[in-house]
Amino acid sequence: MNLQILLSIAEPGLNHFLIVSALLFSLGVMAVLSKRNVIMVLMGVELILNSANINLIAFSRFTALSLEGQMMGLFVVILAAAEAAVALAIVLNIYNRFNTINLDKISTMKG
Amino acid sequence: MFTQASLFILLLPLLGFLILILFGKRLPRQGDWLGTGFLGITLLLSLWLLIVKISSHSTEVFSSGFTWALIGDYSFTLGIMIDNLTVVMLVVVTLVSTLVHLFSIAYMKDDVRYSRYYAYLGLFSFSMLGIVLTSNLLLMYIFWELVGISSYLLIGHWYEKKSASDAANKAFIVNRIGDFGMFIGIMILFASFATFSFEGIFGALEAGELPFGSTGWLTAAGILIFCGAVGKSAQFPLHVWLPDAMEGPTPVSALIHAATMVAAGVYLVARVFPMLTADALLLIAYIGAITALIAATIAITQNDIKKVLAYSTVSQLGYMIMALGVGAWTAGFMHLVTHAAFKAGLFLGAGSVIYAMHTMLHKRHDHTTDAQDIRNMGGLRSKMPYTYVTFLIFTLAISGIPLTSGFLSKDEILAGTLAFSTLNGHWILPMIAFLVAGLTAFYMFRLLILTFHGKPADETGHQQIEESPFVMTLPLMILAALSLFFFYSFNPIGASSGWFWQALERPLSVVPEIVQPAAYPIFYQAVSSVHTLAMVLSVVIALTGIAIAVLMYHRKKLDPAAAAQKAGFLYTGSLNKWYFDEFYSKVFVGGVMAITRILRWFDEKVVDGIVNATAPIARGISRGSGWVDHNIVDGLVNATAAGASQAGGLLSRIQSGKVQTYLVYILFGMLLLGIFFI
Amino acid sequence: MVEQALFSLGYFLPEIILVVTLCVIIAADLFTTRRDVPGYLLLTGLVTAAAALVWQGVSNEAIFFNMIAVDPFALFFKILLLVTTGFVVLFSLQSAELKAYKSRSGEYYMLLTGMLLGMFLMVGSTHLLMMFLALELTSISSYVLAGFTKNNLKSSEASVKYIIYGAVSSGIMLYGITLLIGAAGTADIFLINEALQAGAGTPLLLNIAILMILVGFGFKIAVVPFHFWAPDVYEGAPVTITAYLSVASKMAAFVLLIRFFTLSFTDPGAGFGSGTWELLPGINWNLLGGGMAAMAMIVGNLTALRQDNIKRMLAYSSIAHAGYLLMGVVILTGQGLVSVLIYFVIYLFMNLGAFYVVMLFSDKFGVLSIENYKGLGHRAPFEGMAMTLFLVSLTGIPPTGGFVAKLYIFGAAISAGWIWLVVIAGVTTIISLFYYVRVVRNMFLFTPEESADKVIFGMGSKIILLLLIIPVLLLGIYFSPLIEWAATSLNMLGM
Amino acid sequence: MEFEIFGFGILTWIVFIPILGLIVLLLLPDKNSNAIRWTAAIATGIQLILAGIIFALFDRTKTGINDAESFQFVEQFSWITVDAVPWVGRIEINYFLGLDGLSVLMVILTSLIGFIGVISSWNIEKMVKGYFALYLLLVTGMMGVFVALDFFLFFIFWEVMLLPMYFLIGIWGGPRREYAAIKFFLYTFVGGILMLLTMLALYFSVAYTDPATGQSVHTFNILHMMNPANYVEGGLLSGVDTTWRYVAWMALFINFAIKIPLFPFHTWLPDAHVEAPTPISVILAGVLLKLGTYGLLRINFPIFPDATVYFIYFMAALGMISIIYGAFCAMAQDDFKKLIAYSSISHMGIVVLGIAALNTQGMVGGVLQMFNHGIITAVLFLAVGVLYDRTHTRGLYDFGGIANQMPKYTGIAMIGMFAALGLPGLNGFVSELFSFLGAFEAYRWITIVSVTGIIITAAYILWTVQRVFLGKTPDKLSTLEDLTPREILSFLPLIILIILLGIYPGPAIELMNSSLSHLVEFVNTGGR
Amino acid sequence: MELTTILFYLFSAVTLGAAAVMVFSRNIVHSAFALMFSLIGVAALYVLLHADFMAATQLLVYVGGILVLILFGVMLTNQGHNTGFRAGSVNLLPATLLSVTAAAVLIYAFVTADWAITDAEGLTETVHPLGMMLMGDYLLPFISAGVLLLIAIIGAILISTKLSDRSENSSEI
Repeated sequence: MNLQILLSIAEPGLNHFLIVSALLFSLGVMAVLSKRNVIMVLMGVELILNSANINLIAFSRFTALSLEGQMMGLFVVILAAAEAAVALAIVLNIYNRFNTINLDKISTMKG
Repeated sequence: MFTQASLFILLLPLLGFLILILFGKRLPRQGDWLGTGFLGITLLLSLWLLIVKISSHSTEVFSSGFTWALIGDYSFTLGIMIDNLTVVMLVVVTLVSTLVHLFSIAYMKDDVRYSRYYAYLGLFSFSMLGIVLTSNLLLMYIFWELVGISSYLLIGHWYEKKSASDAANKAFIVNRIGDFGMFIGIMILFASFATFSFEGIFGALEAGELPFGSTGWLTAAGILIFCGAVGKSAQFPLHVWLPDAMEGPTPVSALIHAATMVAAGVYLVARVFPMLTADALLLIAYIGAITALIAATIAITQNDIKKVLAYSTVSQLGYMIMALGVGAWTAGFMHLVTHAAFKAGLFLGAGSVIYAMHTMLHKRHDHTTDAQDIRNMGGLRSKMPYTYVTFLIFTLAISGIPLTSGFLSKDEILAGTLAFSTLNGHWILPMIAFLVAGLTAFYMFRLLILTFHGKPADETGHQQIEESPFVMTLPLMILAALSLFFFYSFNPIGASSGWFWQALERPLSVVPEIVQPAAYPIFYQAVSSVHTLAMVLSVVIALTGIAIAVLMYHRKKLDPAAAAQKAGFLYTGSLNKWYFDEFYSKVFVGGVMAITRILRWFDEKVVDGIVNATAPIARGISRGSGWVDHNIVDGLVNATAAGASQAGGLLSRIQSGKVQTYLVYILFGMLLLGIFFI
Repeated sequence: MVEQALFSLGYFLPEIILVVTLCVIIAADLFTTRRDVPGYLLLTGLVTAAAALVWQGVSNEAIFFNMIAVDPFALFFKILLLVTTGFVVLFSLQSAELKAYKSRSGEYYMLLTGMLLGMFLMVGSTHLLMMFLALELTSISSYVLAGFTKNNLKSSEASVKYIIYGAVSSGIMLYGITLLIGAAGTADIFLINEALQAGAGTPLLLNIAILMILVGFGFKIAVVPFHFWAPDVYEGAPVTITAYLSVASKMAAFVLLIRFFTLSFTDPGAGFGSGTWELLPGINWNLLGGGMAAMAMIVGNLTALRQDNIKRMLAYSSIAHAGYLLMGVVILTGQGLVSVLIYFVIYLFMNLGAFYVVMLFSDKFGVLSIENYKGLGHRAPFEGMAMTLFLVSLTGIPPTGGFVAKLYIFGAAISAGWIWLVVIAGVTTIISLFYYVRVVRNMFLFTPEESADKVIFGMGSKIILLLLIIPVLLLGIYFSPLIEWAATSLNMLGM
Repeated sequence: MEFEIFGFGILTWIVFIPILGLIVLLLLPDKNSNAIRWTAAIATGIQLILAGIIFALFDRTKTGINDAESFQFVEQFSWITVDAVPWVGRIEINYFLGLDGLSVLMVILTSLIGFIGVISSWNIEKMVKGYFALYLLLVTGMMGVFVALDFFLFFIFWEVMLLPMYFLIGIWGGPRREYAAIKFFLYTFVGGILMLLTMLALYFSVAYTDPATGQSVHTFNILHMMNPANYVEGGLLSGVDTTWRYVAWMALFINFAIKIPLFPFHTWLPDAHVEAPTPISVILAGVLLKLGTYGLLRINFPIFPDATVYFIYFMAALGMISIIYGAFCAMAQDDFKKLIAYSSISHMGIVVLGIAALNTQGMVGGVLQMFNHGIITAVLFLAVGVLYDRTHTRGLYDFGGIANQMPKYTGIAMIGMFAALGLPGLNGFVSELFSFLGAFEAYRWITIVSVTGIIITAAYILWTVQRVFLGKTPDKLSTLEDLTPREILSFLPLIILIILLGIYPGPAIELMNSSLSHLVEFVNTGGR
Repeated sequence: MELTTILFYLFSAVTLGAAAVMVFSRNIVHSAFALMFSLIGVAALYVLLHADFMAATQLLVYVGGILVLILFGVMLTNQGHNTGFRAGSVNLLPATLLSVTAAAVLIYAFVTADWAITDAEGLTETVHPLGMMLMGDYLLPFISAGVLLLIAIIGAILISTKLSDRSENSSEI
């Protein structure tokens, strides 16, 4: 019995991957919420997207979702790339305008 | 025929009013002849009505009416009714009114609003005739108010004087207070019987119906209707307006405040007498007695000739009311009639005196001396013989000296009160009545002596005084004649044998027996038994009063000043009219004004403020108070607005402009949503 | 497989036309320097697409292997989207703000086309991946468009805030989507419905997934508490884009929300429009949605009170309107959804109208602050009256369309028994009066300075305004065709 | 439809004539002020003529209230009809106009006051076109409310009045006009929202069976809402004496109470009156306030007889408070217009008390008081306007002795004042009398307290008369000129009505007698 | 313990550890490199999940593309080795709170969830089926993704390039 539990812990199953993804997600959230630098925030977003992708791939491996999971993962990667491109372009623009990329400095509009 | 004639009588003065108000200024002589002429016609018609009615239709009642409004199942009928009471009153009103019209031709001749004055007199006459002729309470109330408004207009005739417009306001508002009661009384009756007509109400009561099923409400209704009389007839505690009303022209005082309008209250009580319960009547009697006493005590110390007469009027009205209250219905009403003649005469006499004084002072360019103060007169007897003689007759009449009309009626009243006390034990009523009789004789002779006898206050001025013109003395003479006994009864010491007494019998009470006043036969018996006593007593007391006055002011045997000293607070109290005005202005006027101010404050600060509520608070709190100020001025002031925008401010502060903070919010928001709803 | 693809293409004509338009614009941009050519090209594309839509007519098909549905519901919104885009293009052609960037006008209209395409896909998606992709297509275009006037600091700021906020929201949404997919074992929303009926997933997991998905939707429709980006972005973005965001992208997101939630989570056994989300255990989702709607109405309207920048004020107002719309969704009856459809038609005209006048005034007078609107009504009477009409309509006072819109939403909520929500909606409507009327007041209750002359706007702008005014007024007085259209359009594939 | 002009019924014409005028007016050039004024005058003049025709043709015996058959000049067309589409069911909104004894007097009042308003607007110089355009729109709204029998239509007309009024006060008003305008707007809008919600709740609770198809159809038809048989099973407002019915009654009541205005919803009124230009004050007091009481009678009473009976004591008490409170507040004012504004609160309290009596006398008195008060306050506001035009002040302390300078004016104003005071022979008395008589039967003590209001009224009116007209004329007022013929023209019809109705109210009572008797019976029997 | 298990824990540790370094490092360049390791770790996890094509894509697109972009971004926005490299933190407390909560809730939910596990051991060959799917079921997303990329590229260019003519630049509002 104990051994089985031990084994089930040892044997990387769906939950193992999901837990990794959950942790990665929370790290991403942490980065997004706390880093002042826009690029750091964007990196945090990448972490979140990756964590979602881990979910998808894990589901495709362990559930009936099968290959579809991978398929969707693929699209997510593409999306992430597109988003990153645009985001970085915007960041560059911001840097040119504000001479800073600290998010908390970019707040002329509020209230 | 009767109804047509009386309608004609009613409407003729109205027509006069309309013509004069619209075209008065364009008529020759500003139309005084029109008003006087119309009234003269009504007088003749009334006299004819009186004679025909009393002589050949004495017991009949003529009435006619029309539906004024039809609401649901109720029809509101207005109509007129002619019985003996009506015809007598018609003559009184038209007579006095005609004489006053006549008198005014000279008295008011240079007035700026001469035609307006006549117009208002016409309006007044119309309203007063309406009261007299009406067959129901609603119309009575309508004319009641119209009388009030025409009296308002006449008192305020010289409205440039603040005192005049104040007096007019006071008269109307105090009357409204009385009318308020009357209106409620009418509503009680209408709510119970669904009719306003006297006939209908009395009929229902006779059939045993009661307002809201209780005699208590019946008493209340009676008293409330009596409230109207309290206002109009200047009874305690609403008597305060009448003396002030002397601000109006003197002929007006004669017409309205001596003979007719103030008598309307008495007339009203006489009209509704059948439905008054014993309790109501007792209250009425006491109100009358108190009024008579208070006014008489005030009158003895006044120095303004019109004020003395005004208080005397109040006092005499108290008499009448008291008489009705004790059940001496005929006596009370008779006193109304006799009093109308001699009091109108007194006022017109006073008017004649004032006119003479005024003319004299005007000639001397004296604008400081008061033309109405008896201390400035004296010795006028020689200069104004007609006025003096007539004034003497009136004074004798009001004092109740035999051979005058006043004696006839007053004697019956005194007998009635005495009889009442023997029946019920309310001995205080006859005591007051006799005391007041003495006081009346005293102050009237004081007035007469100070005005016409003795040395003139100002010798040089005295020389220039002239008798008033004939249009002024003629009415005095007519009224003096009417103050003699034979017009009412050929027996100089007993009214009950005269036509008047015969024609006007006390009506039967229609209220349930347990609350009925003493029945007429019982009462009559009691009166007969005390009649002689009362007569003797009254003459003795009157003569005593006269004697004291003569001793004090003519022979100077007694020093009025010393007497005043001795009387102490009684004197100062009397001089200051027992401080009624002061009390009212402090308590009621002040109270109302205070409520008014409080409510205004309440309205602007609290009611509006609840809505505007947080505006000032918000101003204090707000970080950007400039903003709030600005917007308060600009219009977003409203309460909710300030509160809401305060909330909006808080919310917009959350909007920090920092995108990561927003992200924190949304995640927290999500978390909270989750926690909250799971 | 090929047959299916070919079959699908037949139903995909409008989208194809849009793609072609997009390519033509890119090409044209290379060959011409005239700035308005791309705009007219886009207009042509829109008209052609509309024609294609009409030619296709009403159908009820799933195409591209159940990725996307072509149904009356989608058709309804595609038409609205085309109309909206048409107006926005017309605005853009006139905008002085955009004139400064004329060398980029090709990109501008191209991105607009891309956004429209994204929204076309959004309104039909029946597959989670497709949904997400369409959402992103729209978003990425709008991120760029928000920062289009890049010389304007506010515009740049808006775009960075927008993309950060958007990226995070969509990231969270994506995570939620993966969880849902994992639990259900499929990404097709019909199959998800079946799987949920079969009892897949635990309540906790599902609820977390939905909450996370809701973040994405909430972001797009700008509803509390996911609305924070909206004021800043609306203020910073060019007016035309603000107008577009506040109408079109909100609309598309609502459609997606409605389709996704109703198709995935209502129990077909209980019947559509039964007012309950049968397949979502654990959380009272109606109540949650109602709470969000209420908060949106309260927060949006209250915060709008304090705004001085008119674009920002309209941003908050659109948050509030999202609340009213969400109210129609969460009561989940057919009637509620029909009301949402009606609301959108009217909202489109009145909101676009308001933004158009804002644009005109900002171009002509250089004012965006409500304070500076003083006396403008006297200087530009027609535009001022038009603005008044739009604002009155946004408040919901008859006889304008806004009233009919509110009437239907409120009516649906009352008939579904959501009295408390309606009461909140009523109270907040009253609050909204303040800030709308404040603009009117500044325009008309102040007289302009002596030196200020009347300003004549071009005939073109008057015609555009009339095109917006007429529906707003007409729909306030006569609206039965609208109702019929909306009611017949509430016909989703698989419902 | 007994009377048609070009295929439209007389009511359509009377409602939309101002809109026609508005269109004509918009086509006129801005500069041509006189043409604009004449257009407005002609439009409202035609309205007045139509009102005269209505008065002549109106059948006094028909009851109306809840019976479609006995309404007169009925026009009923389907307006918004959506047939059996999915989800929303059948929708039917009718263009349904009609007159009964309750509304006919109000229609006459509106056209009269509307016309007089134009006459007294003649000297408006600022943005003439905008002014008259808004004015005509306002008149349409008011007229529409009085003739609409479909709740939806009623509501539309009700709200149509908001914006014109806002602008008329806000642009042409006094110094604090913005504040007053927004306050008016806000209060009325709050009421409007309450009414909207209630209207919707009613809509979903009421369905009548269409005789043609046998279908059960939800409806906005006010008459259908009065029939208890039409309430659907399980509807929010179905049943009798339910909490929701009370809530709905209350919501409507608050809406109407704001318009009336009853204490404590009255605070918009003094501000609005003081700031509004004279003709608008006239409209506001003359017609707009009546919409409140009219609404109570048209909607609250017959649709919710149970709740009406339940709350009636409360309503009477509010009427009483308004009477006394308004009178006291009026007494405290030293601004002439504000004084009249508060007196309106007091007088409208009498209306509420009268109709709360739930008997015919009270009801007739109340409705008559609506009419009479409309006329009397119109006179009073016009009177204030005349003085304000000449002296640019409204402070009671600034006047005095006007009677010497302006005798015609004084005469006319005094008639108005005395009518307000309830002097017999003038119309105010008649309606107050009937209101109180009716109320006394129902509420003894409340009425007794209320009647004290007439004493206070007498006090403040006389005090005002004294301040303004009596006394010595101060020097600064010695150059005042008496009324111009145009001003006299605007006063004259009102004064004549004041006197005529004061002497013989029969013609007015006749118009509404049978309707109101029926209404009373209808409410007292719980709508059965 | 099998090899896969060991590898799983190893790669997980690498992924999460590198991610943690990325998050908590104050040097943005360090962070960027940490991110690279993390992404590589994820790719390795994909391999463990038999998703070789995905792993390759991950490496190519993420490590080869996105990361380079990010590094460019870092370089372009930080001229010189000034303090700008030190990226400060904001909202530390709420961020920690929220991320810990997120992790805890998610893990709890995962552990308690009952997944319908169907072990697809046989899933070895992925490239071909994925390609087929791309041309079949996922045709529309495929096309859409193409448009998306086009838009993104044009958008990125639009935003990042300077405006050409001077007149436009001067119209700064």
